[in-house]
Amino acid sequence: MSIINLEFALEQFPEVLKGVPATLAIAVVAMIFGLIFGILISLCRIYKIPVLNRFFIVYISFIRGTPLLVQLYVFFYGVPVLLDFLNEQIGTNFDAAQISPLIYAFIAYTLNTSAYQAEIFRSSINAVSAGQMEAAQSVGMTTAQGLRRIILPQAFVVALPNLGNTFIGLIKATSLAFAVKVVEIMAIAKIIANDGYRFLEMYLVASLIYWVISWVFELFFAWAENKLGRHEERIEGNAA
Amino acid sequence: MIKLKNINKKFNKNHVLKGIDLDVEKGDVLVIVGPSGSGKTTLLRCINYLERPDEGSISIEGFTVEGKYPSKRDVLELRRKTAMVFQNYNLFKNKTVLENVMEGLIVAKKMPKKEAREISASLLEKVGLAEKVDEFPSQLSGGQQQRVGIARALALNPSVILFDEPTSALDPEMVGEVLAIIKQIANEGITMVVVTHEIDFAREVANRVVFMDGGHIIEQGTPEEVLIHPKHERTQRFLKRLVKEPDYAI
Amino acid sequence: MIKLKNINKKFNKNHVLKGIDLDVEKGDVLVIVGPSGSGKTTLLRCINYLERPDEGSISIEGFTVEGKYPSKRDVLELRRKTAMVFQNYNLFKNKTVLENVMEGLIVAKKMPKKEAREISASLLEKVGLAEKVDEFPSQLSGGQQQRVGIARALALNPSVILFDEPTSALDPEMVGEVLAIIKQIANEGITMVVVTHEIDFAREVANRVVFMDGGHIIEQGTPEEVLIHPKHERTQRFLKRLVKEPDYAI
Amino acid sequence: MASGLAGWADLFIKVLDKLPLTLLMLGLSLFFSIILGVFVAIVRIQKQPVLYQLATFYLSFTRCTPLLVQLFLVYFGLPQLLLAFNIDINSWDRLVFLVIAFSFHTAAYLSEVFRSAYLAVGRDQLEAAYSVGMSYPQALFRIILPQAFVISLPNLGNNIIELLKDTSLAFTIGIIDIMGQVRIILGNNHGMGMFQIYVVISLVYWGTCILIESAIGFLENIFKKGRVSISRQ
Amino acid sequence: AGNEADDGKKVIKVAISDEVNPPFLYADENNEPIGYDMDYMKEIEKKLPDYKFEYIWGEEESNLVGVDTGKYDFAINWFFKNPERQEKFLYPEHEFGYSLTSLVTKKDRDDIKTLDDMVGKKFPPVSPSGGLRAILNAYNDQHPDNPLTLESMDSPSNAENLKMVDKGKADAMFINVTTFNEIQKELDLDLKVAGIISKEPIYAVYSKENKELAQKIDQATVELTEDGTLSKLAEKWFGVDFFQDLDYINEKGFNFEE
Ligand SMILES: Nc1ncnc2c1ncn2[C@@H]1O[C@H](COP(=O)(O)OP(=O)(O)OP(=O)(O)O)[C@@H](O)[C@H]1O
Ligand SMILES: Nc1ncnc2c1ncn2[C@@H]1O[C@H](COP(=O)(O)OP(=O)(O)OP(=O)(O)O)[C@@H](O)[C@H]1O
Ligand SMILES: [Mg+2]
Ligand SMILES: [Mg+2]
Repeated sequence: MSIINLEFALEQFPEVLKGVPATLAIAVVAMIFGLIFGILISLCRIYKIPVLNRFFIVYISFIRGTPLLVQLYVFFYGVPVLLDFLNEQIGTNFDAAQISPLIYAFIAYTLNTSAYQAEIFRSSINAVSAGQMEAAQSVGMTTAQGLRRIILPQAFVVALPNLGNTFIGLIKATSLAFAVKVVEIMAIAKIIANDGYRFLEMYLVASLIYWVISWVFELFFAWAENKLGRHEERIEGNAA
Repeated sequence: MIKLKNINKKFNKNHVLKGIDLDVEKGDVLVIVGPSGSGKTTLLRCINYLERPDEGSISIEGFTVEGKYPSKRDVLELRRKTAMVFQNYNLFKNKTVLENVMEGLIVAKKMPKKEAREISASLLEKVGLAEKVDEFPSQLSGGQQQRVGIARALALNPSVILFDEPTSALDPEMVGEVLAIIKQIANEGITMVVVTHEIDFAREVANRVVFMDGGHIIEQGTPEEVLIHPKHERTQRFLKRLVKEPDYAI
Repeated sequence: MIKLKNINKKFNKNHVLKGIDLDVEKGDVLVIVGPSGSGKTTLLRCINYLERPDEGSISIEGFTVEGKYPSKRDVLELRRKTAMVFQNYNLFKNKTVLENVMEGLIVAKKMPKKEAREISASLLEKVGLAEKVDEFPSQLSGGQQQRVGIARALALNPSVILFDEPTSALDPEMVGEVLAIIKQIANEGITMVVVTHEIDFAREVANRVVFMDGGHIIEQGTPEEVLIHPKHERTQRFLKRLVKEPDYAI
Repeated sequence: MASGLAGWADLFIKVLDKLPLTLLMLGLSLFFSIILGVFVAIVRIQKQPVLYQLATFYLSFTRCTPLLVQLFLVYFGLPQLLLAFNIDINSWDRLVFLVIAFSFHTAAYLSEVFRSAYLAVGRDQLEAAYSVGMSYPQALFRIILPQAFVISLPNLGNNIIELLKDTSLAFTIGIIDIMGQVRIILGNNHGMGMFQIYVVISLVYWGTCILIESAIGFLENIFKKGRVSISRQ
Repeated sequence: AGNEADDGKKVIKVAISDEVNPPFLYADENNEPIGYDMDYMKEIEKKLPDYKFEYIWGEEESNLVGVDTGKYDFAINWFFKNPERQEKFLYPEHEFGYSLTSLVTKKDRDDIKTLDDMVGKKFPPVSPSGGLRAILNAYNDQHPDNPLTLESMDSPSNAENLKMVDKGKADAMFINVTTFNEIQKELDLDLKVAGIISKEPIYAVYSKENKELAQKIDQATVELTEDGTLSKLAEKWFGVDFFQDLDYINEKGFNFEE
């Protein structure tokens, strides 16, 4: 008997595909908001904005330092307790059971990835030469304008490979959301696998799906890197 | 027009500007000459607060900014009165030649794109770059980049233009063009401060010359006074090399 | 000594070097002049294969490298025979001034550190940077950076030194120093190719001059022949500006 | 389970007891993944024909499939594969399989970190190195990588911390690390005291993370010499 | 697998699961496995002196994959049998113990006795893996028109789930009686076992290649059952001999009703 029953795996493909929307929703929502927060946080750190700089150092440390699972639990178990408390104290009538687990996932994943993206942007913004900002200011731009029009577009090119890492990491990390009842690719795979202990088959199916999704995004990131980086005379290999 | 009072600037322990006072009249072309490392670039950068002086005040058209920690709004206003040509060009790497020139017009001056494009294209033609408008800075030769920098500053049409060695990468032909342009806009009443080490160029373009050394202004006056009949011994020594070898001069 | 044959180079469709042939003798100081964008820098960069020519061959001291895809070993050997001063300095940003100069000696020439340090320090003193040895390039003025670049190339003591506008950021005093240094090492038999747009400097330093335009060599000969009595109309026009305004020249 | 201060302390001691093992896995995996990561990055930057395709495929596979699956492949699949060639590695320590899997996994991510940092170092730096007669490897190690290293540090931090947390997968193949310890305790309690246990494990991870962050910050300070940030103003 | 130990015994690698389940299987202070399963293994070891058992902790899924690929010889925890699984793995013929599954509700409820009563009612989240899930899935397969509503979640906490039932946020929890009793000792919730659903035989799980070993152990298991050793172990760990029938067990107080 062969270890992997391919026929079984093929049969289950459509079922597992049903998890794709949840995976994509969490990854894309978290990525987009994470991008925005990440940039803002990195700027607070680069410009050493008094209180915020300290705050975000701790924030980044905390978010990166504790397991994502724990962060999910904090919202999943914490919010209902908080709502119950509110209901008692000020007589509101929130029903925690009505909140879709997806919402907890959105919040937790966004907060989580923001911390990582803040570090990505801190490094890529610092890689842009200071002269670029001076030039922007010399033509009368405000710092904000200079950041938006000159610095960030250049920093983005540097950041892209790392953003790719983060996004693909995010896609795979959505499987953790099963711990708060979000049923995505890996969750479905596990549920099916349990019946006949066909873990290998189902992991194969899940991996393929993850791979295809991520691969599409890999292509996208590579394309974007080329497109956005066209202005640069890039240091290439050792040719000449 | 421009009034600098007691400008002091230190980099750590290196005291680079030691109480500079300077007045420039409207429409003046003030040339600053001096040995390498004497603080010319630093002084220029202080005028639009790219470098914050430790002490002193700067006024342009009666608008004064003072001290090391002025408000952002004041600094922005000061900068909008000036434009700058950098010693190392500092073009926007992610923008084409044309966009480099348009950028300030669109963003800081809120000019409509079409108008900005026309102004920029015509200036780029003036400096001989009509063919290069769609290239990125990384694809240009040194002199071409410098000319983009000049066009970028001119396009803004500010009250004051600060030039940091604007002809260092230019051949004699091009130097002639730039000279003509500077003279022309001086006639339009724009004030210019030019740092240069090309004494020939200085003589032709300046109506006032300042000689700096070691963070001090040593001598100032007309080009004649400073560059041909310098009074101060340091200035004489600085200019000596050119005078000493007359057989090569034309 | 240096022999270029039929060097052709295109950037996409822009044909920048159009079949350049050139011979330089040992100990020669060859100066290349020409308008901005004419291909001077590109030619210089082809000589040490920083830019790969699309066609043609380059020999230095009889060692020949050819075509667009030579072996890495050949290119390395060619480069070890040369040193270069860049138009925009290109200092190692993560190294101090002293380390910038020592780096090539230690790594490429395998010189003991102590010796490398002595040579470097004495060269830096020569170009007036004794005080700046422990600073980083970002803390230097333009002229100071350029001098570090010059010292870095000189330190290597190669057969050939390529200078790309080595005095563009230097004041007349310093230009004099550099001139003296170049003359001195020419006497030691080092061959030099200098791109410059400072005609005065070219006259004094060169024993041969090449005038380039649009990717061609238009004219070559002694400084006298090319710079004072140019035969070609293009050369004459290029030099005209200086001749036209004799009242400012000394 | 015991509650109160003694309970907490007991829990902490049990978890901390496994910290050295976690750090060992982290250190070994990091070491190998940096080496492999630099290599893959350089191959991809240089675009050398066959190697490039291989590296890109490797990158895609390791980044895009779950780490757990890779761990299974190495731990369960590799011995079977080798057995076909009459090589029996089933008796190897589980730690070895773990380190292999994690090194391959993390190296993929690190290679992108290094690649982006390498590309952010200007080409002028490489040319300058060539002009003083350095070979490519010399230029790489003396000029380019030191500068790329600073740029990559924050991203390196991100990935090291991810790796730290990934080590918790060790328990799936029976290595009792700090997370494994916690799961055993949780199992013994039928999931009671979950809150307390997760507080403890979070604190232990966070503490380790702070150590990593301090090290990264320290390195950033040392290596940033000569660099000027846009926030200079 | 299958190395020789120093003393010439054949080493058997046994995967034990972290989804531990006292008193079947759990860990002592030094993370050594203890419980009914381990005592059973010790008895087996006495019967089969040629083998030396080596225990390896791991996640349940990983353990099964390991058995599947031949990395481990067999896995032990409290695996239930079903036809799909039998296709994949080798189950011995005879069980070595039982697990009693039950529905737990609030003490004042009488409407829930069997799984049928749970149609249209709410369970707390169920783990995707494990034998309990398999029983529920099987029920749904048999009643495609009236299925149970199941909500899945990765490693749900039994204690949290019971609290949900206690607070009225779920109607009943499907849980092992022993597990419930252990938790109830600690939490003392307002809950009861409303009905025993099944007495599930439990097995060790072997890879299909391991016929010989499985047979030998199976043989030993039969002997241990017949000579009453396992009954004694059951008394020791569960307070009741679950080899007897359900009525006897209920009488003996497996049910936590007072
Ligand atoms: N990397 C590049 N990509 C595309 N075009 C380039 C590149 N480098 C140079 N060029 C073009 O090649 C031509 C010659 O450039 P080069 O730098 O050799 O000029 P140059 O003679 O040194 O000029 P300058 O005196 O201004 O430095 C220019 O038109 C320039 O735009
Ligand atoms: N960012 C900096 N940090 C530290 N020192 C600096 C910095 N910028 C300039 N300096 C020092 O200040 C002095 C003046 O520099 P500045 O650039 O103003 O000289 P300069 O007159 O423009 O010279 P050059 O003609 O060579 O461009 C120099 O000694 C330089 O080393
Ligand atoms: Mg300067
Ligand atoms: Mg040039």
